Amino acid sequence: MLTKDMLTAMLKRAAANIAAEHTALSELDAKTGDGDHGVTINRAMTAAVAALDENADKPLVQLLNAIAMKIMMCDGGSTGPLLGSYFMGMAMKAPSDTLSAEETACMFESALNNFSGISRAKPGDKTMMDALVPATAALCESLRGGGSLATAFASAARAAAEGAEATRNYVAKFGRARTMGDRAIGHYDPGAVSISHIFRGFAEASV
Amino acid sequence: MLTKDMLTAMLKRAAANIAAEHTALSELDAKTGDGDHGVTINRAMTAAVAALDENADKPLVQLLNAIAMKIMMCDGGSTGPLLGSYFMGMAMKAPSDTLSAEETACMFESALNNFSGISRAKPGDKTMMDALVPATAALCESLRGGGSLATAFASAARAAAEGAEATRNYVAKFGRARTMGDRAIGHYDPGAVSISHIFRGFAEASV
Amino acid sequence: MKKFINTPERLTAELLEGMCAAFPKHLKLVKEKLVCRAEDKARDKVAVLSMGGSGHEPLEGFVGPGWLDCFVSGDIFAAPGPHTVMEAMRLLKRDAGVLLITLNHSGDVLSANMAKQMAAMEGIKVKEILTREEIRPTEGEEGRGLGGCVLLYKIVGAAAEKGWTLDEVCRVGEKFNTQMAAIAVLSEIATHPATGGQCGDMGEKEMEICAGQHGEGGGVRMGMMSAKDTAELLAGKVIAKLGLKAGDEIVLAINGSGKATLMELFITFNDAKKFFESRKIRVVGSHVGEMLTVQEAGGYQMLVAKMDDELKALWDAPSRTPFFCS
Amino acid sequence: MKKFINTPERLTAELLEGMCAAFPKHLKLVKEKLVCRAEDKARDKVAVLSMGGSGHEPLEGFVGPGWLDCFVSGDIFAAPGPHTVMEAMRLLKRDAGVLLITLNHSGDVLSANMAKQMAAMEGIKVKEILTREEIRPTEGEEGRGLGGCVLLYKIVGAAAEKGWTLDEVCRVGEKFNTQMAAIAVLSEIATHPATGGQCGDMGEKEMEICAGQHGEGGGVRMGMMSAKDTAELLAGKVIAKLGLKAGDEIVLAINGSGKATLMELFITFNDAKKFFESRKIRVVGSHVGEMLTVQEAGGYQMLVAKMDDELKALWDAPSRTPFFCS
Ligand SMILES: Nc1ncnc2c1ncn2[C@@H]1O[C@H](COP(=O)(O)OP(=O)(O)O)[C@@H](O)[C@H]1O
Ligand SMILES: Nc1ncnc2c1ncn2[C@@H]1O[C@H](COP(=O)(O)OP(=O)(O)O)[C@@H](O)[C@H]1O
Ligand SMILES: [Mg+2]
Ligand SMILES: [Mg+2]
Ligand SMILES: [Mg+2]
Ligand SMILES: [Mg+2]
Repeated sequence: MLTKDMLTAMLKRAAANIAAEHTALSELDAKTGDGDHGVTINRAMTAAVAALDENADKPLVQLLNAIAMKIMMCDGGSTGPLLGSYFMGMAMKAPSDTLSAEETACMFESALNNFSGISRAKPGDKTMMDALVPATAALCESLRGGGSLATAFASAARAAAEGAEATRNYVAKFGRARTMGDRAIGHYDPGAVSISHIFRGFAEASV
Repeated sequence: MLTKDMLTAMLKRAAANIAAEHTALSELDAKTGDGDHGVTINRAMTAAVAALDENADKPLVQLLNAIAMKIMMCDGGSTGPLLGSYFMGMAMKAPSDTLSAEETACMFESALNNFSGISRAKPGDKTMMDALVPATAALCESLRGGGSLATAFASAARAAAEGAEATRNYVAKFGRARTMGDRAIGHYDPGAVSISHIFRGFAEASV
Repeated sequence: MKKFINTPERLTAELLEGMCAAFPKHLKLVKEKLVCRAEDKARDKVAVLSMGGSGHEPLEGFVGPGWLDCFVSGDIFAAPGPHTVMEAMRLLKRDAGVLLITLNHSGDVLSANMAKQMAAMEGIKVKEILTREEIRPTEGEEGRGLGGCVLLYKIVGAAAEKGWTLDEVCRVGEKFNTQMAAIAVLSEIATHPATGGQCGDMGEKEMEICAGQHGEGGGVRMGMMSAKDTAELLAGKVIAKLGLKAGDEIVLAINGSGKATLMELFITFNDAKKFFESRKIRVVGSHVGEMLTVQEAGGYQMLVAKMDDELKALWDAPSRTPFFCS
Repeated sequence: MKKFINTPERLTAELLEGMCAAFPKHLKLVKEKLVCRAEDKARDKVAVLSMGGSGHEPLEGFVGPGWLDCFVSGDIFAAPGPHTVMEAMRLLKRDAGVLLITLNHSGDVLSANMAKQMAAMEGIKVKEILTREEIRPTEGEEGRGLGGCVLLYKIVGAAAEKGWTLDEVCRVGEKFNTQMAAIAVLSEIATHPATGGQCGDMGEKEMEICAGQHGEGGGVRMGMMSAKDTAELLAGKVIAKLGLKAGDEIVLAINGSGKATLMELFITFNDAKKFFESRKIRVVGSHVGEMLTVQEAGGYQMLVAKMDDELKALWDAPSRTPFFCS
C-alpha cells in the first residue's frame, strides 16, 4: 500500500538527490546540449517540494495536480513541460490517498503515458524515456507479481539506472542533442540520468 | 654640404629602420598606450618614402612639403600631425637643393620649432620631444663647430638614443600615457624610441 | 566567467527590468516575464506573441508598433513554462486572434503545445508559426529556429499593424517562414551566466558552421577562415537551400552572436552582399547587429529571406522598437 | 586573436563600406573615410561633424537627421589625418557654419587643430567643442573624451536640425558638455585587430575603473565586484563630479565596451537607475547598448548628463540614425 505520506517522502528524497547532482547534470548537458539541465531539473523538483509543502493537507489527487501546475509555471526548458505532464498523468490515476499495488502500478503507467503524449520520443532516442520506460515496466511487473513496495522501487531504480547507462550508446532523436548525430555517442543523456536519480530516491525512501 | 640626394637616402634609411622595428614599437605602445604606434609611424614613414619617389625631380622645398602633406593625409593618430609638421618645418627652411652646414642646422631647428608648436610638450614629458630636442641640439652644435655631416648625424643619433633611453624614468604629461601617472615609469616612450631609430637611420646613411 | 551580474537566480528578472526601464517609451514589463508594448495595440488588430529562454538579449525587445505585442521570456536558455505562455495569451486575448511564433527547440515546442491546448480550453483564438530556418549539414535534417525569427517578427508585425486578419497574417508569415534560411558560424563558445559552465569547447584555430545557438555541437568543424571565405561559404549554402537565382531579391542580415565585434559583422556583411550581387541576387533589405545573441559566443548568424513585392512592402513598413531603427 | 576579418590593411575601408551598405537609407560613404547622411541636411542649417579612429564601432554611424552630418574616420585607434578632416569641412562648408566635435585624445586634438588652421585659411566657418568628460581618479587630472560624445551628438544634432545658429548650437553643446560625465570600468583588454596585440593585461579576478578606452592603464585596479556594487561605485563618483543633488534630472546611458553582454548592461542600468533614484535624482532619458566600443573589451562606460528643460527638449526631439531608436 502506497500512502500519500510515503509518496511525499519519496518525492522529497528524489528532489534531494537531484539537488546533490545538479551541477554534474549541467555538466553532462554541456556535452550535448546547452549546459542547463541541472538547473531546470533542480528548479522543477524544488517546485515539486514547494507544492508538496503548500498542499500537504490536500488529497493526493490535488497534491499531484498542484505539483504539476507548479512545475509548469517554472521556466523549465524541455524538462518543465515533460515533468509537469508526468505528474499530471499521476494525478489522473490517484483515486484516494492510499493506493493498492495495482493502483500504484496504474498511477505510474498513467504518468508515463501522459509524458509520452507530449514527448513523442521512443526508447532508444536518447531522452528521459530511456530511463522512464524500463523503470515503469520493472515497477509494475514487480508490484503485480506481489513484490513489496521496497522491492518494486528497488527494481525500478535498477532499471532506470541501466536505461540511463545505455543512453551512452545512442544517437539522439529529440532534444538539443538531436543535431549532433554520431557525436552524441559516448555521452549520457542528462535527462535520463536525472530520471534514474529520481527513481533511486524513490527506492531509497521506500526501504 | 647636405644635398637633396643625401637627404633622400637618409630618409629612406630611416624609413627602413622603422619598418624593421614597427612590431616592437607597437608592443612598446601596448604598455602605455593603445598598441599602435608601430603601425602609425610605419605608415607615416612609408608615406614619406612614397612622396620622395613621386616627387624625386622636384626642388627640395617642394619635396619636403609633399612629404608633409602625404603624412598628414594618413590616419596617423598623434604621430601623423606631429611628423607632418616636422617636415613642414623643414620645408620652411630649405632655400635650395644644396645646403651649407649652417643652412642644414637651421633646417633641423625649424623642423623642431614647427613640431613644438603643435606638440606643446617639453623635454621630460615622455614624448618624441625627449629624443628630438637633444638630437637637434647635438646636430647643430656639431655642424656649427665644423663637424662633418657624418660626425654631426652620428652625434645626433647618440643624443636621440640617450634621450629615448631616459624616457623610462619619466612620467608622461602628453599622449595616451598621460593618465598612467607613476605607472608609466619603467616603460620607454614609443614615440621617442621611433625618433631615435630615425636619427640612427640618418647617421647610418651619412657615413 | 567574468561578468557584471548579481545573484544567478535573479539574472532574468533583473535584465528584463533593466531593459524595460532603459526604454520606457517602447517597453513595459508585465508580471516579471512578459515584455509588452508601452502602449497597447488596438484590440481589433491581431496580436503577435513570441517566446524563448533568456540569455539571448536583445531578442526579448523586438516589441513595439510593427513588431511583437509581447515576448514571453523564460529563464537562462530555458523556455518559459506553459503557464507563463498562457498568461500572455490571456493578456492578448481578442476576437481578432493571437499569433504565436515559436522557435523550433525542444523546450519551446513542448511549452507552446501545452499552452495552445490550455488556450483552446479557454476559447482563446491562437495560431502558431514554428520557425526552423536553420540550414543543417545534411539534407533532410530538421532545422532549429535561429535569429530568422526577428525578420519574421518584422513581417507579421507589419501585417498585423495594417489590420490584416489572423488568417492573412498567418499566410504571409508562413510564406516568409518557408522562404527564409539561417546559418550560424561559431568561433567561441558561450558560458552559461548562471552556472559559469561552457557548452563544449573549440580549438584555438577552429570554427564550426551550422553550429546552432549554444554550441550544442551539431555542426561541422573546420579551420578558422577569413571573413570573406566564411561569408561566401555560408552564402553558398543559403543560395542552395533557398534555390536563389539571378534576378531574385533578398533581405540579408548579419546577427552577431555576442563576442563578434561590429567591425567583423560589417566586414562580413560587405563580403556577403558582394557575393550575392555577383550572382545577380539583389539585396533589397538589410540589417547588421545583435538581434539574438548567445552570451559572449564568437561568430554570427547569416539570415536571408527571399522577398517578393508583398513582403518588401511589409519589410519597409514603418515600425518602432528599441533594437531596430527602420 | 580569432576574428572574422580579411587583410589588416583594409579593415577600416571594408567595415565602413559594410556599415553604409547595411544601412543605405541612413548612411552613405564619401571618399572612403567620410560617413555621411544618405540625404544631405538643408544648407541653411549648421552642419555637425565629428571624428576619431576606427575600431570603436558603431561610433561612426551616429549620422542622420538630428544627429551628425558626417563622421570622419581614421584607421584603427588612429585619429584621421588633418587632411581628411579638412576634406569633410570642405564638403560641409556653408554660411551657417560647421561645428566640429573632437574627443580629447592626443592624436584627435592634434589633427583637429591643424584642420581648423587650414579651414580658417580657406574661409570655412568652424567652431569646435572638445569633450573631456571622463572622470579621473584624482581631481585636477584632465579627462579624456569617452562615449559621452554620442549624447552630445544627440543634443547638438537636434539643435542644428531646429535651425539654430552656430553660436546657439555651440552654446547649448558647451552647456551639455560641462554637465556630463563618463566613467569606464574595464574587465578584459581589447586586442588591436590589425596587430593582434593586447594593450596591457588584467588579472583573472581584477577590474579597473577610470580605465579609459583602450586599456592604456590610467585607472584604478581592484577586485572584480558585482554588477550592483560596481554600478553604485561609479554612480557615486558621477554624483560627486557633477554635484548632483535631490531633485536633479539626468540622462543615464550604459555603453557596452564590446564583450559585455546586453544582459550585463541591462542589469547594470537597472542597478544604476535605482541608485540615482534612491538619491532622488530622476532619470529622464536613457540608453543601453553599444555606442563606442573598443573591440572586445570587457566592461562598460557609465554616461550621465545633468539635464534642464532646454536640454530635455533636445534629447526628446525626433531623430533618425541606425544605432539609436528614438
Ligand atoms: N521530446 C522529449 N522527450 C523526452 N525527453 C526529452 C525530450 N526533449 C528533451 N528531452 C530531455 O530533456 C533533456 C534536456 O533538458 P533541459 O536541459 O532541461 O532542456 P533544454 O534542452 O531545453 O535545455 C534531455 O537530456 C532529454 O532527456
Ligand atoms: N603632444 C605631443 N608631443 C609630442 N609627442 C607626442 C605628443 N602626443 C603624443 N606624442 C607621441 O606620440 C606617441 C604615440 O603615437 P601613436 O601611438 O602613433 O598615437 P596615438 O597615441 O594616437 O595612438 C607617444 O609615444 C608620444 O611620443
Ligand atoms: Mg539544456
Ligand atoms: Mg598609439
Ligand atoms: Mg535550456
Ligand atoms: Mg592610436
